[in-house]
Amino acid sequence: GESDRPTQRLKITTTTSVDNSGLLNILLPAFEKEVNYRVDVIAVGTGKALKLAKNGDIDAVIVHSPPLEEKFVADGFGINRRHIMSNDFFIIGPPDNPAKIEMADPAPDAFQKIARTKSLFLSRGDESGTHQKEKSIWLASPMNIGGQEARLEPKGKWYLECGQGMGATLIIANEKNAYCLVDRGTYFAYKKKLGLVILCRGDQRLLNPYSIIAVNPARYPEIKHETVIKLTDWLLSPKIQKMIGEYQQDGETLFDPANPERN
Amino acid sequence: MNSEFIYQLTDVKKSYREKNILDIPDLKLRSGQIQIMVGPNGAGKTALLNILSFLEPPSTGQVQFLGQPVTYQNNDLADRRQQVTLVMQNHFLFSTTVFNNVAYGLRKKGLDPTIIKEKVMTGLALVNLSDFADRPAAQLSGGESKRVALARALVMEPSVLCLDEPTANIDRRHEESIENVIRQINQSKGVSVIMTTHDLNQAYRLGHQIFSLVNGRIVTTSMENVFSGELQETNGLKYLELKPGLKIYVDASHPGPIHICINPRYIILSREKFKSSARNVLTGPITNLAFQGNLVRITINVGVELTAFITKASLDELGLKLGEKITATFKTVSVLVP
Amino acid sequence: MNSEFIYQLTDVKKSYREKNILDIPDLKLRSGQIQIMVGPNGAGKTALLNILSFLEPPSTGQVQFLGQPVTYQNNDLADRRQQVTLVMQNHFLFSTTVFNNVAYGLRKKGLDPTIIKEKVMTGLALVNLSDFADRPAAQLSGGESKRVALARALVMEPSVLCLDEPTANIDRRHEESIENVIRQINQSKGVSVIMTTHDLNQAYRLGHQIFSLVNGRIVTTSMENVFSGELQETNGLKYLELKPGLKIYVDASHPGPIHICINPRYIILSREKFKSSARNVLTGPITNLAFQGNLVRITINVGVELTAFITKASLDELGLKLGEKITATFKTVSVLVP
Amino acid sequence: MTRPILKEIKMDFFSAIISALKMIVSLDPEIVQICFISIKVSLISTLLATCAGVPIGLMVGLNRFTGRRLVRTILNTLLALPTVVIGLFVYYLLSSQGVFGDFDLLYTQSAMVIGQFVLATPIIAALTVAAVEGIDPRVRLTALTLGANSRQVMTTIIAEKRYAIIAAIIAGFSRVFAEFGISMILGGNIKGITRNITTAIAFETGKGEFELAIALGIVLLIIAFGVNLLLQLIQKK
Amino acid sequence: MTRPILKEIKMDFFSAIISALKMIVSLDPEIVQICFISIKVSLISTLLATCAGVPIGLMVGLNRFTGRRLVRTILNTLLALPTVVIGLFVYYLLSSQGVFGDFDLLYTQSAMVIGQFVLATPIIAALTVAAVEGIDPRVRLTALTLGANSRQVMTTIIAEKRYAIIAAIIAGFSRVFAEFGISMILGGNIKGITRNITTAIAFETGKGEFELAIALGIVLLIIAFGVNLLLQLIQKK
Ligand SMILES: Nc1ncnc2c1ncn2[C@@H]1O[C@H](COP(=O)(O)OP(=O)(O)OP(=O)(O)O)[C@@H](O)[C@H]1O
Ligand SMILES: Nc1ncnc2c1ncn2[C@@H]1O[C@H](COP(=O)(O)OP(=O)(O)OP(=O)(O)O)[C@@H](O)[C@H]1O
Ligand SMILES: [Mg+2]
Ligand SMILES: [Mg+2]
Repeated sequence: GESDRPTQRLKITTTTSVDNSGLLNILLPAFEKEVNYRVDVIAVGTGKALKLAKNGDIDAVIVHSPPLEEKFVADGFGINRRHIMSNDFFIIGPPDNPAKIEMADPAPDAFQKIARTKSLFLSRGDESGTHQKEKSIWLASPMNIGGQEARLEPKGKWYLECGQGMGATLIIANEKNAYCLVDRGTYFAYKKKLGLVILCRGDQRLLNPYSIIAVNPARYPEIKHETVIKLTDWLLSPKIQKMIGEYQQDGETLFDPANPERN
Repeated sequence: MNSEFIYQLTDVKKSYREKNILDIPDLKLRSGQIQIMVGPNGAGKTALLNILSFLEPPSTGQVQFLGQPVTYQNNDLADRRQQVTLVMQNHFLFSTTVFNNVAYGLRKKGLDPTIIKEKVMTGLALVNLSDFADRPAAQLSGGESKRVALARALVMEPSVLCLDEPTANIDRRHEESIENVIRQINQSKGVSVIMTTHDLNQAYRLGHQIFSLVNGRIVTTSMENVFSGELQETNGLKYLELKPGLKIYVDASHPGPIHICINPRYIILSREKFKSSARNVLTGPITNLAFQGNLVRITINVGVELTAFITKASLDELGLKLGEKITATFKTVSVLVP
Repeated sequence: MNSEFIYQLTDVKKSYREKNILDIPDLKLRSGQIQIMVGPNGAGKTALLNILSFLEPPSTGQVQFLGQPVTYQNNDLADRRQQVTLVMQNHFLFSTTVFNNVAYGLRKKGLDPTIIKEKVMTGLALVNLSDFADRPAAQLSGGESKRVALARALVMEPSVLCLDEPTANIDRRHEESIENVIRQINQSKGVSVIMTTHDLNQAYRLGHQIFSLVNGRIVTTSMENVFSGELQETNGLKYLELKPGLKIYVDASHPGPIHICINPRYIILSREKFKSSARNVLTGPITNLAFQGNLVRITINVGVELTAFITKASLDELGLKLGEKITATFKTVSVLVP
Repeated sequence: MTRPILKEIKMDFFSAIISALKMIVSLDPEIVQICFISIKVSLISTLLATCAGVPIGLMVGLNRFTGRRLVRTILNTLLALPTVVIGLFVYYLLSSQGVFGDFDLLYTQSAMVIGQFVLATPIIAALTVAAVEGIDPRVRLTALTLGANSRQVMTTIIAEKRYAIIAAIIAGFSRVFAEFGISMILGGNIKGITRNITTAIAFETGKGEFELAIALGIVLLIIAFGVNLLLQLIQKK
Repeated sequence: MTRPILKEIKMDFFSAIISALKMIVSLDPEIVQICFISIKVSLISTLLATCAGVPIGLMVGLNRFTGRRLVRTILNTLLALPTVVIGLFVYYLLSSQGVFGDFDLLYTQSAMVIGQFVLATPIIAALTVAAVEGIDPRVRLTALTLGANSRQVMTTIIAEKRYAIIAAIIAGFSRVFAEFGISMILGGNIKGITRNITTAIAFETGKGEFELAIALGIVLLIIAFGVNLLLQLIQKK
């Protein structure tokens, strides 16, 4: 119960995809013992996570939305942003693939094919990391099908926004036989339930980097900054990085260790 | 179809839990009459009226209504209830206006609004509450409220009207006018009326027939002279001691607390005591003299008030006066123990 | 402190919306007596009892209780309510057992459970319901329920007991025993009793003082001979026509529907008609003769029933008998128009 | 793709009320649509739930049958049905593999109505039971003796207990109007089609737009207040 | 740290009930803890809300004061408070910048209790109003004339209307027991500390473990049933 655990607590938020993977449940107990701290993990979307951090209600965030992260740090809310791991996104869709996208297509090209054929596409539309990534792909120029001019906007009856988490989005896409962008972890978690298949993967633009950011102790002195630094260092230690790389669920690797160059 | 009788009850019993509160081997009620039921509190009068108005089934036994056995199936009851209306002892007015209360049953019949309005106003006039139509029912005095309940039943023009103490809480003037209304609907429209009352004078004034209920049983005597007490026995003689020294000898087998009734017609009045087989001989002054239909009702204070009926001829013969001492004589076997 | 009077009401009025239902310029009620209030339905009896038992404030005017003005502030009322208990006309039993109902007020006083038990059982015995302690209150007959409400008030041993038609729905035996209980607590414990009834005989049997309420006003006459009708006028003479040919001349100014009361003490009885200034002269047979305290009450059927009081001496003098024709004479000004 | 209000309002907590009023006054078409969807779906589901719940409540509350106490306890228990569970349950019925998959109802307002109906019915039923259980037995007897048939007895009982039964319906409406799980799972929060106030609130909350979410919550309360006022007017007639 | 049950049970829809029973029988410590947290938090918040809501309901339901109708409408409106909005509102109070920031209550069971209290109080109050509003005026008068003081009059009224008031409390309990938004925002669904049944259901749903979510929903209903039975026993005494 509550009583036999340390009363000092560190509050971090993480995205639902990380929480659902169960990775932190495997990693954190060792850290908790080491520093005699209880780590409370609160799973929320990237937007909400950053908001809670801005209000000083948590000590650190683990998120995956580089543009928002940069802004968060630039605005002085966070410090010590470190890349800890990554996975990647897939474009999935109905097996009959009406847009005829190919596995090796660059992501922007695949999206444009969907737009052109007005095939149903389901967006999370929730300003989450995944949604940020999707928007950046819509904005990028396709390489093989015309240039900037030919780029179509995601607008119209074929483009639906559901404003929900990844799992719910997958379920809706599946029911509607729509294309959508999905992260590796969630896709494998739902794979058994889905009729949708991976149609495009591997593009550099589909990479999904996760970072940890400490809340700026200059703003909120009550923040347990030292422990956050300890946690960050601990996560980046070779032993833990190795564990991250080896963590599997249902026979699938979910995360790649951090790219040291990014840090 | 034999419709001389509206109701024929055979072996009807009603019990709550183990307690038997009604036990009526045989009861026939004539149609077109005013029948009055009297009896002490808890005798089962309300319970019987609930059965007669088909609000509750008997626990066992058969009820025939207008010669037809009542099956206590839903449709059957709905039809019969259309013909019988009950004004409950502890009546209930719906939380709306007086008008809507009186109109209630007429509306359920689906009558035309103008006809309803007419009937309601006639009904309210009968109970002298014409000005009260728009008043919320919750704002009436006790007697006014009771009269609204009566009007509500009267406008239904049922074949049988059951009234449970219809004039309790009602003032003397209106009591009289309600009695007149009851008489009138009975005579002009042939409505059979079955009602209860604790006012014996009212019972005699109104009733074509009076019957008494004591401990759930019908007794044929009137309800004058009902006494209760512990049955005692001395020298093989059984008696009730109503007051110290005032004994009434009875012919009862089961000991314990009992009710007794003395039929006022079986009491013999005389100026002198006379020798006879009758064991009960009581003397006292006359406290009340009144006409009761063709008879004269005389109340004598023998320690308790004892009522006797005599004919007008006997009254003249005996020349009885208020305050005079007189002797009442009656036999043990004429004391009824229900 | 002047506690000769329990209540002194000055200029007390009560109105609902615009309607004035009570208008009492001055009323003093003596302590230690049984005071009986009579009057037609809607006269305001219940409204007055509600004021006397501090359940409702008057709309205007002052109430003094035991010589102290009542301020109608919360604390003040709580104290006074401890001393006055009311049994409502349309009483309410809490949905629990009979015992718990009777124990209710005692428990609120914080008495010891064994004392409560004792008092409750004594109270139930008073109304003859000792066996009913464990019955759910919802399962009582009308009269039983009323008697429980009475017992519940009696056990409170208040200084003032207000009873609103305490014996309506109650059978004759128990009516008598309840009257005895009322007399007894009044005599032995000095409880002041204020009660209403529609039974004038009961009022005469029980009351030290009787007062009448008609249209919200206190009238000093008794409630015998209350008639109502439309005031008419012919040749400057104002009268009420109770039946075709049966006129009662009155001295009233305002036309329209009115109530009138004729004080039975002001009615002169004679074998022959005699010439006098009295305008009302009515003849009919005697239908009832009874003792009423020290007086004799005589009812004459003159088309309606008219009641007169005479002394025993006059009775003997006139030698009146049941059925005899007799003449009633009374003056216009002795007809009260409240 | 403009969402002028939803995007631009950034405010501090205490100005949330003002922005809520602004939203209503401004009649921003997106907000209007969101509110309209909420009101429409909730009213329809409450209406249906009333038609089912009140009769059930009357039946259970007024009749004495064996197992009645059990039925009452079950009704009370169903009050605790989490919306997510109802959502999932109905989802299984409506999904393309489900029994009613052929109707293609998932992610439509009809699906939301079905789910909310399941939510509101036990509430209305259980509170109707509470309303009529302690009813004066004389109401029924009086109606019967004045010739009312079973249906008429029921309407009389409803009329006598109208305040408490309307309170039951209000509680049902409020519950579905404020619920979120069913709308999310069965409606899918699809913009312009099934996005209602509560899913919009959750959506804004997820984005970290707490103040906007609270402002939307206030809009919801203002609408609920309006509906309540309306019900009260009906009730008084 | 294994979650044998949460992870391993994979079932089809119709076996959800069986797994729910299995969960209960197996007494898996994690499930037990989740249920315990749900019960504890909900009972405490319902208790507090009863202490506040019943008196408020009695006050509004029994007294005639100006503005009473408005207060009643507001109470009814508050029934439609979405849990997310309550969650956010209380979040602002408890957040480190908030008025009560110093107590560090965010993401604790106390925070959940506070939020659920706000949710349940208007429910209990509004239904208490409905329960006592139509009460026979003779109850009050009889109590007064038998010497009861104001407080005793209230307890008498509660005793007379006990069924309807207990129904109000049950409705309040059911609402908080099944609610999710407050627990999520204020509790944070922290495993072992603030993860209760509904946030666990949402968590499993998010992972796509629908059957497990439904099974947890059934567990929730079974517990609610038990609590209801218990209340019924108390009520009968
Ligand atoms: N629901 C019930 N359960 C158990 N006993 C009951 C129930 N209703 C009535 N009784 C009992 O049945 C008996 C007969 O009751 P009933 O109401 O018929 O009497 P009554 O003759 O109408 O008396 P009253 O003159 O007081 O109205 C009473 O002793 C009463 O206590
Ligand atoms: N709440 C109310 N609003 C308006 N009028 C009322 C209200 N209560 C009573 N009345 C009216 O006040 C008058 C007096 O009522 P009250 O109950 O005092 O009469 P009462 O003398 O007790 O009559 P009864 O013999 O019928 O019991 C009646 O005409 C009644 O209609
Ligand atoms: Mg009776
Ligand atoms: Mg009265």
